[in-house]
Amino acid sequence: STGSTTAAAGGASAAPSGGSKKVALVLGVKGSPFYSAMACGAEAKAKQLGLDLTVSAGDAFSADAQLPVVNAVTAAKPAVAAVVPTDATALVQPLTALTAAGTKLVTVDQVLADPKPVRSRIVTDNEKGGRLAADEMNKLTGGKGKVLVITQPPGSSAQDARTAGFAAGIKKYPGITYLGAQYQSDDPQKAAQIITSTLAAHPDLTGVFSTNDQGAVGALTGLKQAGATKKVKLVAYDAASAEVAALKNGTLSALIAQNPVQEGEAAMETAQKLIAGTPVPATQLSELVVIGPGEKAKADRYAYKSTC
Amino acid sequence: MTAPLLEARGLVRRFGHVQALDGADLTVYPGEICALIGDNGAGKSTLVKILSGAERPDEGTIHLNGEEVAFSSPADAQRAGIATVYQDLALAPELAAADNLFLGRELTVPGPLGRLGVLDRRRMRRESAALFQSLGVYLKSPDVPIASLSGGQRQSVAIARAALWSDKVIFMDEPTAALGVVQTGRVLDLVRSVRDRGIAVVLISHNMTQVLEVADRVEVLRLGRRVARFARGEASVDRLVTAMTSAPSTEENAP
Amino acid sequence: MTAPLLEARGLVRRFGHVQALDGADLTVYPGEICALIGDNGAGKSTLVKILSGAERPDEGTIHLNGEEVAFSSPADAQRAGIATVYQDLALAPELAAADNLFLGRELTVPGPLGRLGVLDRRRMRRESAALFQSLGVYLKSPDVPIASLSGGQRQSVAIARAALWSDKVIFMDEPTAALGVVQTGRVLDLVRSVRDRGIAVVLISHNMTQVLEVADRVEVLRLGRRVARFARGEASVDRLVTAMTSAPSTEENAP
Amino acid sequence: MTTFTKTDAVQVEAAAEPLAARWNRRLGGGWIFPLMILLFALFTALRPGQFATPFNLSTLAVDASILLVLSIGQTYVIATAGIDLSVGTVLVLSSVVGAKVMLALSGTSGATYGTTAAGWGVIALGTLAAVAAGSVFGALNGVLVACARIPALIVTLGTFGMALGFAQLLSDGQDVRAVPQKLVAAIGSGRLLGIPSLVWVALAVTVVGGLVLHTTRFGSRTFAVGSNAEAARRAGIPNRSHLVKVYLLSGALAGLAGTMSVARFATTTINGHTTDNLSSISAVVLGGTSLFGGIGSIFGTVIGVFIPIILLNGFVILGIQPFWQTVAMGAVLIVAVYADQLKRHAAQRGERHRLRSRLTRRPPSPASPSHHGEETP
Amino acid sequence: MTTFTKTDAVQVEAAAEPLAARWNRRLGGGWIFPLMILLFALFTALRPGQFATPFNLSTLAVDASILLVLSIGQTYVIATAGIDLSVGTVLVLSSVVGAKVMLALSGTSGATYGTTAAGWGVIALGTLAAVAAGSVFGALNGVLVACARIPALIVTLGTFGMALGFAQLLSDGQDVRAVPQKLVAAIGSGRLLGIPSLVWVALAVTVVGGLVLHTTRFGSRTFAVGSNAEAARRAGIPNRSHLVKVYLLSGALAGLAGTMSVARFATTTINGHTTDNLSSISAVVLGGTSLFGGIGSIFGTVIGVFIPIILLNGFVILGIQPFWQTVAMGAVLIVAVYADQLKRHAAQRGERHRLRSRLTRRPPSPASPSHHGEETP
Ligand SMILES: Nc1ncnc2c1ncn2[C@@H]1O[C@H](COP(=O)(O)OP(=O)(O)OP(=O)(O)O)[C@@H](O)[C@H]1O
Ligand SMILES: Nc1ncnc2c1ncn2[C@@H]1O[C@H](COP(=O)(O)OP(=O)(O)OP(=O)(O)O)[C@@H](O)[C@H]1O
Ligand SMILES: [Mg+2]
Ligand SMILES: [Mg+2]
Repeated sequence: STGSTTAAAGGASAAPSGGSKKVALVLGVKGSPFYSAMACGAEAKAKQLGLDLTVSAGDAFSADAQLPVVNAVTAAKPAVAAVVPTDATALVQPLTALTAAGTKLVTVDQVLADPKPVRSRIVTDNEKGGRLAADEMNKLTGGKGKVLVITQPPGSSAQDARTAGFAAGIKKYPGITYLGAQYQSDDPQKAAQIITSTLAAHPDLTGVFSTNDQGAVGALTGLKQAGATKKVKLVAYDAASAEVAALKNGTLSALIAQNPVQEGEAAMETAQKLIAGTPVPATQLSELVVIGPGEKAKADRYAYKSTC
Repeated sequence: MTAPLLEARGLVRRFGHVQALDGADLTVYPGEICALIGDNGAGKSTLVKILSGAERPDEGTIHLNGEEVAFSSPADAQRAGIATVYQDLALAPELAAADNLFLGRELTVPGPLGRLGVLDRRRMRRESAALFQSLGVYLKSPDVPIASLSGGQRQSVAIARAALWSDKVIFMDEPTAALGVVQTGRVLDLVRSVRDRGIAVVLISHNMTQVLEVADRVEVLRLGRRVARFARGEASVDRLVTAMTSAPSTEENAP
Repeated sequence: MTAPLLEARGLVRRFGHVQALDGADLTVYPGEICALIGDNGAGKSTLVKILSGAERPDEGTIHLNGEEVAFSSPADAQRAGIATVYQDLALAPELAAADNLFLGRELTVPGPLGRLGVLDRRRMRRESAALFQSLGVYLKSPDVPIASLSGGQRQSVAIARAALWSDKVIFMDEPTAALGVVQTGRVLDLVRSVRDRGIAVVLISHNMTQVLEVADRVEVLRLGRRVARFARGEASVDRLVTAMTSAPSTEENAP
Repeated sequence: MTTFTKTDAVQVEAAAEPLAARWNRRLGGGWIFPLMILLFALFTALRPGQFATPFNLSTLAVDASILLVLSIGQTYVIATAGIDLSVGTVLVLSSVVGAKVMLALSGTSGATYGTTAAGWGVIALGTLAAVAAGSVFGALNGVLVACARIPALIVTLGTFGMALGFAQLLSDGQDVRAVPQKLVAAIGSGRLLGIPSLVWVALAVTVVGGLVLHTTRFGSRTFAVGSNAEAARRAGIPNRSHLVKVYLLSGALAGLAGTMSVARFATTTINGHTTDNLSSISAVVLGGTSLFGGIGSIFGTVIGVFIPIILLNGFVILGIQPFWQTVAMGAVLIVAVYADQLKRHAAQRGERHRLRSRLTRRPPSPASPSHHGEETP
Repeated sequence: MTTFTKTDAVQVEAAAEPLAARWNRRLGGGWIFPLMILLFALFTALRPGQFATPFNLSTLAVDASILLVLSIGQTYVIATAGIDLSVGTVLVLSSVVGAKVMLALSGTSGATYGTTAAGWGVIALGTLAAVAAGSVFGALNGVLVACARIPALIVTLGTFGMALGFAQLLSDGQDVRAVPQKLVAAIGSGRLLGIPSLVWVALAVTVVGGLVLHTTRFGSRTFAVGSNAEAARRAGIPNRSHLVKVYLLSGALAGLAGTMSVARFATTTINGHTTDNLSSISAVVLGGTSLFGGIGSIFGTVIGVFIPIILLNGFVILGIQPFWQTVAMGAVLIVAVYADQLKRHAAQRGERHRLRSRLTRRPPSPASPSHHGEETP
């Protein structure tokens, strides 16, 4: 299903914010490198475009933490809101309320189950990311051995999609035994513990895929602790500074990187167009790149930064 | 003398390897003040707790009005007309005097709301004020939390509570231990006025002068056993102290 | 009589709108047992707390050996040779008797480790055992937590603690309130043996018989003021009760 | 020995001042209510057209509703001197149970946008299932606290993990996405007389909870058990079963909140609600309920729930950097409790002092003498 | 009136049994140690070649090291009848401060691959900064608890949020880019005499912490303050300043743990550590330290830290479904504390009973009579 197409006409819905340049960006969670980089990109772009941007986020990456924030943004009546919906279903109703109050909605990074209120969505294909990781894993391990996934406890659609994509992708390679997923609830300590424990049980482990940066930091530590950085290939999502560093020194084999800065910038450009009444594309795909072993320059280019 | 109102025979209670009661007996007659004395650790409080349902005996029998009874909870004993003023005062400090008075037997409003448990605070306040008045207890208001009352006032509330819920026996475990002379006098007057209503009072005290002054009869406990009984007039401070402290023997003075 | 050891004059202490002390005086002579009596709420405990540094007076002066002193903490008063057995027993129930005895003044091993605060448990245990022996206190072991001792034993530990740290005055706030006859006797013997070491004891009690038995002198507090003083022999139960309860007047019997 | 005259005794019918004090206690006392008014006034003054709008107010109420239901149960638990760390994950477990039951009963979907066409009967059964699941965990907490006498903090920390684990096991880690359309439309985002349905539910729970706590035998026994459990037992109150009921109530309300959450989000939220326990505890304590039991106020809890929600809302509207919000929230909690303490302290210095020292567990002598002059004739 | 004979008095030098009891208490008593042995034996029996290998054992020790350092501080706090919910976020804040300082001091990078070439001087300064940052928060906790007399649960819940907020503000939500290579190599993954450096650090903290708690004046005063704060004050112990020191200690250890975390993970971990507070509390309580203060054991805490780590490790090795781990962890916590309680109960029924009723806050009469027969002649 595609969202509403171009949006010039959409201004008809009684917009109280006619000439206002107020834009709100609601991130998925406070204090994560990915979203900090997105905020950074958005802020720089907003300044350049002369938009009045406020950034906010909930305490946890979950609908119940984000909802009060979305509601407050609705009350503040910005002209455009760019939101990272933490749950595809749970945020349909509040975001519909947001647009009903006259604010135009752009979703970033994650998607909404019901496209009706969304003027434009900037998406990454997490499942595809998972499949890319599987392919990369196959390449790195030479198509054999045991691989493990480290992810967050289920419930986050992005993480779940990455896991599902990887699980589906890895099936294609009969030489690889998939050990399933273990959960680390954003806790690198636990991730490290899981890796070392798994190595105790499966000394022939050859690959680990982490669906986010916290898991990667923990997995890296666990591998280092076990002296298995050479033997076990680590593929991880995101390009947080620690991951980039690890890629550059070879302890981490490959990264599936998004481009949060670009996503932030795109969100602001879309907002600018919505305010100006210019048409915007219904769907904008943001970049998804695989950074292979030794691609240091590429890694630097895509590293998540909070100053831009 | 009339038939005993309450009679405990051969009560045994062990805590781990401590033998708190070792075949203790107690006899209470209707309408008397019976003093129960004994050294620290003699088992007085344990005996009282068993007779008021707060603890259970390992062995022994309890007869009330000639019938054998077994209390499995304080509520049981209260239903049988027994109430207790515990040594470690059993009041809820944050609740008001009136609420404490009716704790566990709250009055509810009449009708269906009452069946839902809605309290009749007006009536509880009214009744408690009346009770306090009839017992001669002065409280500024029945609404302030117990924690803000003086020791004597708290003791009075505990006694009033016991008087309200008992029609047979009230046990009082050292009710005057921390009270001044005036307050002690008041409490003893309270004890007498309860007795005069026909309720038997078992008074525990370490103050022999007080015991001699107020008790109709004295029972002496030692190492978890009754070792002596004195009728009014038979006892003197020396005899009581000797009974409490000398080597356990068979009972000396049956009244 | 000799010069007073401790003299408090015109002490005033208010709690909110309660006037606990209203110009209270107290005189203590060296080597005597001075009983301080008064009704509940007369201000005895407040007076004691002020004289032992646990509370501060709003007004008034304290002279020790003729010199004015001001205690800003219990440690201050202890340094001046004053120790206290509080009404609400001030012991740590989870600590052993020996640890309680040396609480706040722990003995450390000699040498650099001692400067780091390493405890000399052997010595503390040895010294406390010796102290308990010399005071005639029986404890199965100085190592069991206070919580597992009997009331009389706890009281003894508190008194031993005071005896250990004081060389001038010990205040004892109702030390026998919950004790049996035997234990009370022991505590009073303890009091006398402390006095015989030349330390003055201020004893608070509601038991007039006890006061008459043990005190060399009696001071009476009423509504936060000293209203009477009796020397040994001058006092009788009736005179004491009258002094405690009659309308406040100027002091009657200066000794 | 003086004899006392019976004319001392004066019958005092409901003296005005202590009644005021009692009400003050019921309202949570202290500075919390004024603080909320102040915050409200402040944000209104700064952003009149955005903060104090009907939309935003009703939004605030909806945002508060689920946490409020949890906090009502928590108030009961804390009034018994207990604590319930498991409310958030019990909510999650209950929502999974409820949603699964509704899905199973509504047959093979008919699911568009993840909703089913199930009717009110199915919804009622699902709600029942959710409440039952919550009650089971609540009762487990209660039995372990009351009968096994394990500290409530440990028990509910344990069941916190267990409930989450079961929720994940049951759902296989997948949120249940197809929930009855009627539930979402009528309860989750519907309105009745212009007021959101979720707010009605929370209001009903609050009013009933408040009435029960402050006017019935059950409530008065809850305070009694919290104030002095042994006294309550000796007064014939079935102590343990009362505690079990209180924890069960908290669990059942968490179950109800689970269904509310499903209605609101149109899905279960397995990875959410992890900090609901701390939020509800801080709401209850902000509201003047004593962590040491025996004292509590439902009205206070309501305010305690609203303060952080108003703060967050105001901060987002003002556009204050999110990180500062985290800092401010923590600071407000401390300052509010401190200010509250100061005020109470000033009001009744003596009582407070005694209470506090009791709480800091210097062994007090309850049968011990008057610290109030009232009895001195 | 009987006079008592001085021959009653017997000097008893260190009777054997209570000394054993004291050691039992120091070792955390109870069933925890046997439970750990049992788990160990069980997993070894089930997977001999995988569980009880040198590799896996050293792994377990490294996994425990950071939480152990936090839990040592927590033991002190809980021994004073307090609680510190802020340890995890103070760790995060300290790690950010430390890493920022190290980065700033090591000049314009030299940073290859996320590490800098900074020397030991810089590392020492950074560690100092981290410990200082932790200490500041610890002292803040202490002052608020001891002087403002706000319940520790509220204070540290507040500073929990504040520390996290400051960490995010300082770091802008981005983990610090580069940390000294020497720190990572020598401390984070290095070994000394075959034992990982992190384990040495944790061991040193534990040994010093244990010695201080169990053999020095500071430790004995910590127990005294927890057992009866008013008694401690009246004994001349500067109560408040002692409490401040204890919370400061907990904060400082969280700061040290912050640097350990940077060394181990080669980066700050802003989003991690949110549940460290509950983990450390449950470790301390599992280890036999009383939530009501006055009783505690460092050795017990060590075991309490290891039990969940062994469990998780064993479960992963056995290949048990992850969701069951969450459930089992909660259940073990409850069962272990319960079993512990039972054992102690059986051992000293009387004392336990009295203690417990004191803890459930029936107002006891401390000056009140013998509940032990010992004095009866
Ligand atoms: N901490 C306090 N806060 C408020 N009021 C207090 C406090 N301490 C004492 N008071 C008041 O001071 C008065 C005197 O109390 P105090 O404890 O000194 O009496 P007392 O003579 O020791 O009585 P008792 O014989 O009952 O021990 C009491 O009426 C009480 O109201
Ligand atoms: N809950 C308990 N646990 C263990 N032992 C107990 C318990 N209650 C009483 N005891 C033991 O039973 C014995 C009798 O205690 P009890 O309290 O009945 O004595 P008492 O005569 O009331 O003493 P007092 O005059 O000091 O109040 C004591 O020696 C005590 O050791
Ligand atoms: Mg007794
Ligand atoms: Mg007093």
